[in-house]
Amino acid sequence: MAAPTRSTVNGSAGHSENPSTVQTLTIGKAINLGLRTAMESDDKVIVLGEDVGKLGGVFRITDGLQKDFGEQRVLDTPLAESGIIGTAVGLAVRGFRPVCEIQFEGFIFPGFDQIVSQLAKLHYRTQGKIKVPVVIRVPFGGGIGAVEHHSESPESLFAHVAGLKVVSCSNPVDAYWMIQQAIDCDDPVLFFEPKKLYHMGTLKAPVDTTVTPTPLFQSRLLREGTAATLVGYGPSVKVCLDAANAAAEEGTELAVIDLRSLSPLDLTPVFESVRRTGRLITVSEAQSESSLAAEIATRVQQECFYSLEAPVLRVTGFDTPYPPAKLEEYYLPDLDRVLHAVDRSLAW
Amino acid sequence: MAAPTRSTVNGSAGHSENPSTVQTLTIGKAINLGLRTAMESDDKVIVLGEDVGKLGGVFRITDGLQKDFGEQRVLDTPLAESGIIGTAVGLAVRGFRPVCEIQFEGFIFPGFDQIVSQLAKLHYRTQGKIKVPVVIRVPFGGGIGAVEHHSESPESLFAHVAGLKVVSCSNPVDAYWMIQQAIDCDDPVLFFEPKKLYHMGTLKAPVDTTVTPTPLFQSRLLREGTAATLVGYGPSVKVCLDAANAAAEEGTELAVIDLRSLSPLDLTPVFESVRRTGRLITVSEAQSESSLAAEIATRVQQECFYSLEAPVLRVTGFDTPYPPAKLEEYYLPDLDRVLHAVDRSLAW
Amino acid sequence: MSSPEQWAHPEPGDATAATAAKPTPEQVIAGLRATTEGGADLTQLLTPEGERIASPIFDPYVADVDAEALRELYRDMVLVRRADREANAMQRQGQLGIWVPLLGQEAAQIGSGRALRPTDMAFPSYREHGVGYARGVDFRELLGIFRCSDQGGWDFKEHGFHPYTIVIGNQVLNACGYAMGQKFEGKVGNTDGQGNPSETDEATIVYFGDGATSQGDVHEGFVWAAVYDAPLVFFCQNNQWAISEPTERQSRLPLYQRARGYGFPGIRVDGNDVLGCLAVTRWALEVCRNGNGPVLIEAFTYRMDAHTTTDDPTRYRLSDELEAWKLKDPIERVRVHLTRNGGADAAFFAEVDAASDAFAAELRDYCFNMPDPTPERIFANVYAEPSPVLDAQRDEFLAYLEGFDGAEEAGSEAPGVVKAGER
Amino acid sequence: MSSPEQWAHPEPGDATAATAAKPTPEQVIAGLRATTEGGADLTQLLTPEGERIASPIFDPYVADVDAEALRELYRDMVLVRRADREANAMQRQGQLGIWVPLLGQEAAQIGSGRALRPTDMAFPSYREHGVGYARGVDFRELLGIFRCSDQGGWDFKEHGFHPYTIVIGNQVLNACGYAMGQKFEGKVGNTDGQGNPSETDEATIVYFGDGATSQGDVHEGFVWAAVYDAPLVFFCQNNQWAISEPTERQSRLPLYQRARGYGFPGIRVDGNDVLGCLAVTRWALEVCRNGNGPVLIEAFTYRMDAHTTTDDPTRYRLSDELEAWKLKDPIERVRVHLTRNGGADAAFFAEVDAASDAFAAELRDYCFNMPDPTPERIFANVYAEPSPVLDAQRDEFLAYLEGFDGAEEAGSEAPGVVKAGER
Ligand SMILES: Cc1ncc(C[n+]2csc(CCOP(=O)(O)OP(=O)(O)O)c2C)c(N)n1
Ligand SMILES: Cc1ncc(C[n+]2csc(CCOP(=O)(O)OP(=O)(O)O)c2C)c(N)n1
Ligand SMILES: [Mg+2]
Ligand SMILES: [Mg+2]
Repeated sequence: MAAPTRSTVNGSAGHSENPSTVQTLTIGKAINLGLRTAMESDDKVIVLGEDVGKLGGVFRITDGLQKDFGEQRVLDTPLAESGIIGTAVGLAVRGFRPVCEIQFEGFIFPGFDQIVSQLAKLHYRTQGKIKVPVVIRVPFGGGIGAVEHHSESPESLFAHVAGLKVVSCSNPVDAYWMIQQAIDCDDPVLFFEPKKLYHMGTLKAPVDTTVTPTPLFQSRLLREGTAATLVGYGPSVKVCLDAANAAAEEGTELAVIDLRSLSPLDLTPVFESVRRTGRLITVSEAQSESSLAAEIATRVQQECFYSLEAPVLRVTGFDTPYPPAKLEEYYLPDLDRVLHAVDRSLAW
Repeated sequence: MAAPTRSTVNGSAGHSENPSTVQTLTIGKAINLGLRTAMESDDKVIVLGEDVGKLGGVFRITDGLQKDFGEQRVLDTPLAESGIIGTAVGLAVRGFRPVCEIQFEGFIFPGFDQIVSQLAKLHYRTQGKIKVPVVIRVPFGGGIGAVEHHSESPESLFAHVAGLKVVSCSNPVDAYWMIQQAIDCDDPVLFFEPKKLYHMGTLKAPVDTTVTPTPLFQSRLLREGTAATLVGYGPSVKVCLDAANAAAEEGTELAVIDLRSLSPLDLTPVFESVRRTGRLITVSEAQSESSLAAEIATRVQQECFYSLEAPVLRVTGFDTPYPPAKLEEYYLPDLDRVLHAVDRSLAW
Repeated sequence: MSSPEQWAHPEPGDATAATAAKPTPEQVIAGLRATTEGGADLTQLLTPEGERIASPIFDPYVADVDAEALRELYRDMVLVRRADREANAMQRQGQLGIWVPLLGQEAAQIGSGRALRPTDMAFPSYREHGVGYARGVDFRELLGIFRCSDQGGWDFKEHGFHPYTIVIGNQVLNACGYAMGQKFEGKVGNTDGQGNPSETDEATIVYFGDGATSQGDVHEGFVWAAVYDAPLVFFCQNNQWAISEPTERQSRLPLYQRARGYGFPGIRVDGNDVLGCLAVTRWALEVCRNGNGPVLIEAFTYRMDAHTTTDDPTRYRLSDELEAWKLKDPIERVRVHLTRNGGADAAFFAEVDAASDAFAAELRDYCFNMPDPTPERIFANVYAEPSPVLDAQRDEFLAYLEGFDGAEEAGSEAPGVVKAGER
Repeated sequence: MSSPEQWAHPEPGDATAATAAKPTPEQVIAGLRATTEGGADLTQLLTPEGERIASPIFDPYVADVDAEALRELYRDMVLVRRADREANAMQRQGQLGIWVPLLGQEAAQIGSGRALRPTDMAFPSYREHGVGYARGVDFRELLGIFRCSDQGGWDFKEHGFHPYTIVIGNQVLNACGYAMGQKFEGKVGNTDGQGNPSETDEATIVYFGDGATSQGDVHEGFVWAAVYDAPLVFFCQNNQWAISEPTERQSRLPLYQRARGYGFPGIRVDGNDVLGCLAVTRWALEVCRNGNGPVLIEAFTYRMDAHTTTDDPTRYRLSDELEAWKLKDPIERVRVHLTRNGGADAAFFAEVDAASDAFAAELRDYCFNMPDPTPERIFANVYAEPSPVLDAQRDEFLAYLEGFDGAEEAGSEAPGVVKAGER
């Protein structure tokens, strides 16, 4: 894949000449295609979760897979998340590459113990004798007008747990490639999907299935800038880009970085950008306290101590439970709050 | 309680004149006495957990309580942590003030879902109509030469979850008071106990049961300093104090703050100290990535941006699972690693 | 091998014959979905045809249910169904974010809900609007959750109706703790002095679905309640589906038989029979109040609508199934029974219909006029006691918001690289 | 009301009598702890007195066990016990951080472990040293965990013996997933062409304790295995105690009866009878290999030592209990049987004793000479694929450590406010 430039804002690399290898897809359809491709190329890849079969999952991300791959490759499981993760671990020990779907991020917690105590530690415990290439797909984030437990952003909890890798996609091209790379990875990967963007037509992008994708654990500079740097992931990338566009109209150039990999962090592009701009704003929907945003800030203040002209600021969800959705427009970081933070940073 | 000064290093306030109200206790015995006192003064306080009855818990912290308060106040529960927390929530809805013991921090995860989805959110969900004054006592930290899951430091995970309060004690006086204050608090409190120090004779201190204790959610300056500030909690406080003592012998005065409250954070003393010293080192056994230590660093770089003469540095456990205990002396922050960080900070 | 019963008992001798003990799909279904009536063990007092079946065991529990009482149960079910349909329609009109219909489960919810004493406590899942109604919760108060204006606003103590729980299974342990508390407070196993059960004894009922039985929390609730003799009725509404998954995905055996492994009674009742549900629940509550520990009730019923308004059941189930269940409608059988036995006349039915229309209109009116919460609500009641950090966050955000108002009011530009609100 | 059986069946009629269905403590104990032999349903082939009891069902499963085979089982048990005692002693001497004794559970572990084929997989908890031994794991390799030098070093694939799992119940789901994998790969329910069960069919066995049965994960394992017909033997060693809690704290009913609620066989075997454990486990594995799904075995045994070397059982149990169980020692009954039936002579027993001494000496020697891991190990294998962040952390730390070496070697002062290592 060509080095990313401003023209690849949505992660779409230069198009291939062969139109049959290019499909214009939403994020949701891109993940679906990525799953299908992975299942076709390795029959050890199996999909399991609640309602992933006939229904195709409540978001239809696994649509059509059971029909084509059968009930032993796409499992409608009993309703219990510890069971989903715990059996996936055992299947991985047996040599499978299970892809679990958690219906909504708020329902991952019954499986938290298996994730922390087994999935994250088996490889370390056995000094590499057991690999657990399990992918856990987690639709996350808010903005869909839902009831409790359907709009949260728990990714920081997983980033804090050693032994897990955590990624998030923000556009169809990444969605298509990253899910396959996650399945290919010999480590357990938490794969956070921006559910609000699944079927957003305006984010549709041409996905070329023949190019060489960016490595999974690399972040990506989407936009150069001089005034300040914005860093986001998943649904926040769009917010950052919108803010940067708005600022650009006023003549303020903001750099935007899509983190993509939340653990391990690839902050090199962030450091480089901050050294130029002197200012950083992290954007995420998650609560701020003891979060990934704090990790980024801490490492940036350490690496770029003499470059910073203002403290790293965070624009996040508040340190409250996710509120009733009628209030989510206030709760979720938006263009205004990001720009407000930019103002504060510039005025420091 | 008098404002803490250097003479109250271990949290012990000036002694009362009446010797019968003063007992010299280890941290373990102080918690035991605090529990007993709370149970005596409110018969809605009940203790539940695995082996807390006849055995008195594997660390003997509940020793003698079942004998004196009976099997309906001190419950040897079935072996299931979701059950312990989930029933405690229901007992609290009924009007009880349950104190749960989790045997070792590594076994809290089967109960994580109940903590995150019910315990933390019921008050918010019902706009205050339901209070859940549940205390979860968690022996945490390493240094006891144990097998896996018995030496971890998961406190950051709870600090990240809105709706929970998180505290940790580092000395017998705090242990005695803080457990009672936690039980008294109408919010759910995660109470992290430094298991390595439970029975450490050298930490014994006179506990005066008649003084007015420091409020639960306040941090405490243990030692003034000019060169740099150290902040720790639980088992790390001792490490910080040892480091400060060693440094003092060389003429370097390090300030030491016992955080005590991990959520909500009371960073006022930290900000004040950093404004004087210009340098901060956080010390904790937990993994660093997306941790409480990062939260402290982030907020300090924001509040004290112009005072900092070096970036905030963290001395923590590494971003790995807890290693085989033969290696824990390397894994755990110690005096040398703290002083090494001080050196780095001073040399910045 | 006619019944899945055999799996409940070790039959070592069979094992040598390959797959001898392996159920065929038909056997699984025979046990789980059973006959159209729910299998041989089904307790039923009122058939789909409106016939009253005598039950020596359970008749005493509904001896007081005369025609008037039955009319009230009928009215409850009609009102609740009407409200449910109205809410469903309002969701379609964008007035609610989502709706979780109870259609088809009226008898299970009204029968069990009406069996409770005011001092009892009910822990619902998220579909128990009928139980809430029976507990005296204003149906309108249930709407806030689904309008996404609140997360459950009713007074749980006044009504003995705990907030909804969305994470599958969690409430079972919470209910168990509550029931343990009732026991610890001495509220079970008492007599009134004349040797009769005490009027002040209490019990708890907890609702969950067929899918929920797979969750660890439900199991732990069974373990705890059994060990502590908690006065807890486990009320499982087996509506045959957990979103798109039929009960076969959760169990080989009928769900009420789960109780066998724990050592407390498990019973299957026709969940579309309001009288049966009332009787069986009253019995179970009595077992609990008497100090005999928990009981599991499986109410064999059917989810006649989608899982929620966002669900599309045509993707996973056939319409025959729905048609078959329509013949077992919970309301219709009571209407037939009342009519045939002279328990009610046309005027009564007309009156109930009118009342339910009025009820729906009120609901509609309330919903359309429901005020949105204000941003302060985001920060309110996160804690019972103050959190200075959060308070600061709130103050900062509210000040930020005020900046917009000010900017708009004054017509002046908000400061910054882009004007606030300009997007 | 002589048996707790009744709780497994709803008896609505009884409910009106207050507390009628409530078990007395004696009844609970009768069911759970049962007679000295474990209750009426106990399967036993060899009595504590060394008598061989005929069992039409299970005899075929041990038809091949002649005197020589029995001597080997005896030898296994003696060696394993000797190793266990040696490890216990080494813990007392500070050579191990902790030890988890298996004393008293030799028959359950050797009997079940020897029932497995090399291609089967066993998922232990943390006390299954005897199973590990039977699976061909060098006993010395088990010591690293307890010396805290490693977290389980053996080759799980070669031995068909998964690493230990310490978080109670977790391994049950992991084992279930593994067994599902065996099934998905077509390794169950095959015949060899002549209609005989195939030699290549596989099964999985998972070990857990009485206390573990309360955990949600164990329940979910039961649900999953039943629904997927997973070839999984649930082997519950009921050693009567979960640290300080007796089985009554976990269940009203005997644990093997848990299976009833899920629809697969549950059976209680005398866990101190190596022949019985071998036979029952072979049967259960066969059920699984044939594609009939899971089986639950409760091996009724006794933890004759403390929970671990840090535990003090005198705080919670009476020594009578231990004395009573000593009469049912798993090794002694085989010795008596072999002696009475001419299956072994004094020379054999002397030879086994000598072999076990040698085995213990080897263990001791190995343990005393076990090298400590190096600091690199902290960072190794956290991930299968590289993590640059962690690599940097490692490099920085190792460089820091080298600073010490350098300082010491050169005799020069380490830089800084306090000399490194000076405390
Ligand atoms: C722990 C958890 N996992 C997943 C979900 C998503 N979910 C909501 S309802 C449902 C199906 C529930 O089925 P059942 O228990 O039969 O109850 P019903 O909806 O049929 O009343 C699922 C999977 C959830 N709410 N909680
Ligand atoms: C989830 C979890 N909670 C608590 C513990 C601490 N613990 C270790 S062993 C044990 C008792 C286990 O009893 P049982 O299942 O009967 O097995 P046994 O030790 O008797 O073999 C407990 C509570 C743990 N390891 N894991
Ligand atoms: Mg259902
Ligand atoms: Mg045990």
